[in-house]
Amino acid sequence: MTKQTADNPNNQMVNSYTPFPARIDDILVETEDGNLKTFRIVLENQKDISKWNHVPGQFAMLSLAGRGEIPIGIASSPTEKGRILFTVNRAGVVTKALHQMETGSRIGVRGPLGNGFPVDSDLKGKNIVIIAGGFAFTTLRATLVYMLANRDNYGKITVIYGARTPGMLLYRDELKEWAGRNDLEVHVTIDSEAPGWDGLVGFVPTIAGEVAPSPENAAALICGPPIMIKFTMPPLEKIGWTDDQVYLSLENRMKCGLGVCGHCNVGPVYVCKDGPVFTREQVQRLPVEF
Amino acid sequence: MNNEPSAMNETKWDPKIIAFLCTWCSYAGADLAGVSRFQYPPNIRIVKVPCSGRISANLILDALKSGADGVLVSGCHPGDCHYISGNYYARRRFALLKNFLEFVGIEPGRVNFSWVSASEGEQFAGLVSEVTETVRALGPATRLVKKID
Amino acid sequence: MSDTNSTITLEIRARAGELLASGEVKAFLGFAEGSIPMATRPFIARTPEQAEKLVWNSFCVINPAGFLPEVLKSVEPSRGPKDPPPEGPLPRVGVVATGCWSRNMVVQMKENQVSRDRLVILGIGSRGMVSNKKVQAMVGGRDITAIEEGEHSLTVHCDGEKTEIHRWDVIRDNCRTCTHPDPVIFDYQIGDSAGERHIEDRYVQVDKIEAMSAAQRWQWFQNEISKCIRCYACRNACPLCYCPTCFVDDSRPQWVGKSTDPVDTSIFHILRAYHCAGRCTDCGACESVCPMGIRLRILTKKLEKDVLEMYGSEAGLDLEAPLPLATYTMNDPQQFIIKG
Amino acid sequence: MKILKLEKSDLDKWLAEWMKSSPVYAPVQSGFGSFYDWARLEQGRMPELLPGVPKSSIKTFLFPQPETLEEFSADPADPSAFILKAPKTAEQLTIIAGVRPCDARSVSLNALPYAKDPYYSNRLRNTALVGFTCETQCSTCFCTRTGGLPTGTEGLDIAITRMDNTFLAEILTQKGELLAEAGRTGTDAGGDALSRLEQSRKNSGSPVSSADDPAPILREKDLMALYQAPFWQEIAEPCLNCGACTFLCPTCYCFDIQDEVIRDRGRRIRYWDSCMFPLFTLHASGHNPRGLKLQRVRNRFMHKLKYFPERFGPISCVGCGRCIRECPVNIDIREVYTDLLAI
Repeated sequence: MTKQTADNPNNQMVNSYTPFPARIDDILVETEDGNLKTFRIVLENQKDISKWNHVPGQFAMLSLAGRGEIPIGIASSPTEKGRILFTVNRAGVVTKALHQMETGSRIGVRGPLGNGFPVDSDLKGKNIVIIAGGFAFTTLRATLVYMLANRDNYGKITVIYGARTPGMLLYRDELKEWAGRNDLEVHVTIDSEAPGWDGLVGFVPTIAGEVAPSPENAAALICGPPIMIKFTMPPLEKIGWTDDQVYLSLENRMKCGLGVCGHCNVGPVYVCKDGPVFTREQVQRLPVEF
Repeated sequence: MNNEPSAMNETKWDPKIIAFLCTWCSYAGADLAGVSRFQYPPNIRIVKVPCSGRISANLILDALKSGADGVLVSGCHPGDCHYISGNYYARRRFALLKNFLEFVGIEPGRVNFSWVSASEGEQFAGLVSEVTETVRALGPATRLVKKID
Repeated sequence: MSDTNSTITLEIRARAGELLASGEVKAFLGFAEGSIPMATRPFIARTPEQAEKLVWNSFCVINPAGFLPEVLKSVEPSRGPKDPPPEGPLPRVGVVATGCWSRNMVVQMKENQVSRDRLVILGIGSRGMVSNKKVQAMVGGRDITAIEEGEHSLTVHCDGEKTEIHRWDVIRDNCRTCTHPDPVIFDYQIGDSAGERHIEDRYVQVDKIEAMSAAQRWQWFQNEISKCIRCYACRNACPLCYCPTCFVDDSRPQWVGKSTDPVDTSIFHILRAYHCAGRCTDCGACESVCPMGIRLRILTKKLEKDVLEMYGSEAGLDLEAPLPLATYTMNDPQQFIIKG
Repeated sequence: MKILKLEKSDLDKWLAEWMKSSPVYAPVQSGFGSFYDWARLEQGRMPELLPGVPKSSIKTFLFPQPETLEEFSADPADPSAFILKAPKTAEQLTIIAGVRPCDARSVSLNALPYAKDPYYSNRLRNTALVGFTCETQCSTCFCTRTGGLPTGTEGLDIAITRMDNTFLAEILTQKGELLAEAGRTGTDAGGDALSRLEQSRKNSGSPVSSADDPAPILREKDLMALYQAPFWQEIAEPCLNCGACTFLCPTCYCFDIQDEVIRDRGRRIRYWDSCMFPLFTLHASGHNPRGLKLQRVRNRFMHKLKYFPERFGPISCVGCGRCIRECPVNIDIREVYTDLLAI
């Protein structure tokens, strides 16, 4: 009874658990504490490269054979061909090992996974407000780069980004470049006065209140620590923003990234499969388990 | 298959023994053995630790799990501990552990304990010879050795 | 329910009710009736009315000591992580305790997990608890629909038939060989003292294994743990296991793989038992809760035997004496030491 | 559908014939407490079928632990070092005999979340389930309250029912036909066999409908009303946070993934994980969204009884009663049903 009983389409089932082999092409230390590095990844196989297609806001599993996998938001825009960027905070077993790796090392990438920001549907034609705190700027960088590459599809774009200190800001070179553009409004802030800093000072919620972006035909994409999101909402609500206009990206412990293993559920939804991007309206209807 | 000489059998197996030595006495003893040119078998891999009291069951089992054929733990003689009493506490733990490992079927002789002082270079060489021979007689470790197939 | 057990049940209810009514305790930890035969449920009464749900029978196999740190915390006034502790004494908790459970509480006190002055202990001389696995075996693994407890017998209802079995024949192994059925510390005595017992064959299960060859012992150990599904019921039911991060959950370094690989499972069981050395009171909770019927107690019993033989110490009998592995003497036995 | 009539000796012959070419597993008595559990049959070792379910569920076969997801070389000199590759899977049929309808149903329920899982699909394809319908219900059985039936055949390839002193085998799938053929015995039970089978079931007093299926009712209930219900504290209070319920449950399918390396070889495995463990949801930052026992206990039941039906339709419970039987502190899912339905 070892023969096949029937011809099986299952044999051809795509194995979404197996990562694509990839190489670290470049490593950039982002922050002064050295805990955040951006890894530029190049897939090794041409067929994987041609298949790869992601939406800003999606994530991928970075796979270090022998250590494990971690879900990391994709920091590059699909318009940046030939490279995939991941900005990784050193926190656990895998990220620590990744931080010790060198250019040219082999890793694995599994993805893209989850749902990104609806850049080509709901967000099209809207005024966009991007609000980010700390190292949660990564997938919003992807989104911003994508929107700038398709600038005509969006109305006014406002970026509010804050970090603890100037040295903790991500993508500093690009921030300077964006600040110089006239089709973009950029507000970069740090938590408290620092020598050599002549920009904004204050927490992200405060700055958001001061900038007071109009909710008229607009959407806000907010990523940051939960406390920042919590305090950013009241000033926005005061000027008329509603929950369905606000997009958030949730985080939870993940293992499979495919909505199967059960780790990342928030009530009935899986952050990995149904998210990580949700509207605030959706999140408000869920248990607070993230 | 049976007629072919297996590669495994051809390569002569030589025991690998992990030795956890306290830095103050036993490691110094090992050092002295080297300096004094006392010959002993090259089968041990030394892990230097601050005190025999530092050696937990976790470390010993981890050595076995990772494929060590034998483990040797050595510290200062009772009364000589650099930290006054580390080896006294360790002695109780080791006594229980050794009995317990043998209770679940680990061969006597796989996990060994000794006291060697900084001046006992010759004794250290003798100890290593003895432990190596014991482990050699037992053959390659199989129990508690993790394999993936 | 047997007369002894119904008397004890009524006494527990009355005493717990009083303690709760007077405010002497804020919660009372005991057992409630389970939903199926041979099951009880650890139960926390917070009002005198709830105390009426408390029961005592031969199936109270969970060690309530394990719940104490959590219950004690639950009755404390809530406060933030940086708030200072409240002034005055913290609320107390009542708990039932047999010999082994009270000894576990002593161990917890020595290890600063609970404090004596926050407990009101209702001491019960134990007649031994019944092993549901032994009862199950008596009826060939068939479904038991009801069970009635007599003073010295159990009537098991199975397939519409009744089977009468002697209580002592199905008592848990740890209770059979128990030498201290009476609680060592208590505030109120419930029921009669069970008295000290002298047991000839206290270590009979251990002796049997010790008599085997190393290869046979390994075989026995592997056979036992091959059933393990790594559910950690043994660990979680144990009042000694309170580490915030258990060694099996450590990831840096990872001591044990998490699947049912025989080596990983072996190491888990060796280390779990070994961590209980000198602290285990043989309450039998680990073995009772094991869904796969692993004879876990034999491991801890071996350690108990060695600690008693080598250091003359039995866990939890003495509030003052240090734990055997937290002390030493100059001339502890060291025959196992190889002389270089 | 074909129905075959079998004597006891025919059944033994079937098993004996199957064993010649395939591994056959069935419940046999074993262990402390005389429980019975799955074991591989050998000639001379025949199954014993007591009422009720074996100790372990059949997810042991379809969702085994550990399951190797990928293998890799960890030898840096190897040009393909650290490239993960799924192991080659053998197309070998495994036969599980003596499967109860509840366990069989769990296979179809788990296939919902595992719809795109190549490992589960592969095992499903290579496993044949030969079931025995239940004549009696144990004190912990409650399949009729989950949408199942003691005589249900969902998920089975062959369903065998005892009728008086003979057995009727319903051949339900193509795989089942192959097995019946390979068994090389049994006679056609005749055209009226099905109606006789149904009549006999009716006469035995066995439930014939799962009218108590709570799925439609629970799907309609307000999620947050159930989530915030006052009874969770009381249900969770005695919980030890062990994984006995989840690991014995046929429909608990959560897993963890880990890498293992021994010298120059490595593998990525998956193995059972339990939402009862605090580690299940612990972030690397130290934050734990379900850090409290109450949250974890609630998640398990909510997943089975609300989240799963919202996503897939049926509840993720087949009423086998294993969790009730084995929970060290007697948390009884039937009480949770009652509580939830009362909201």
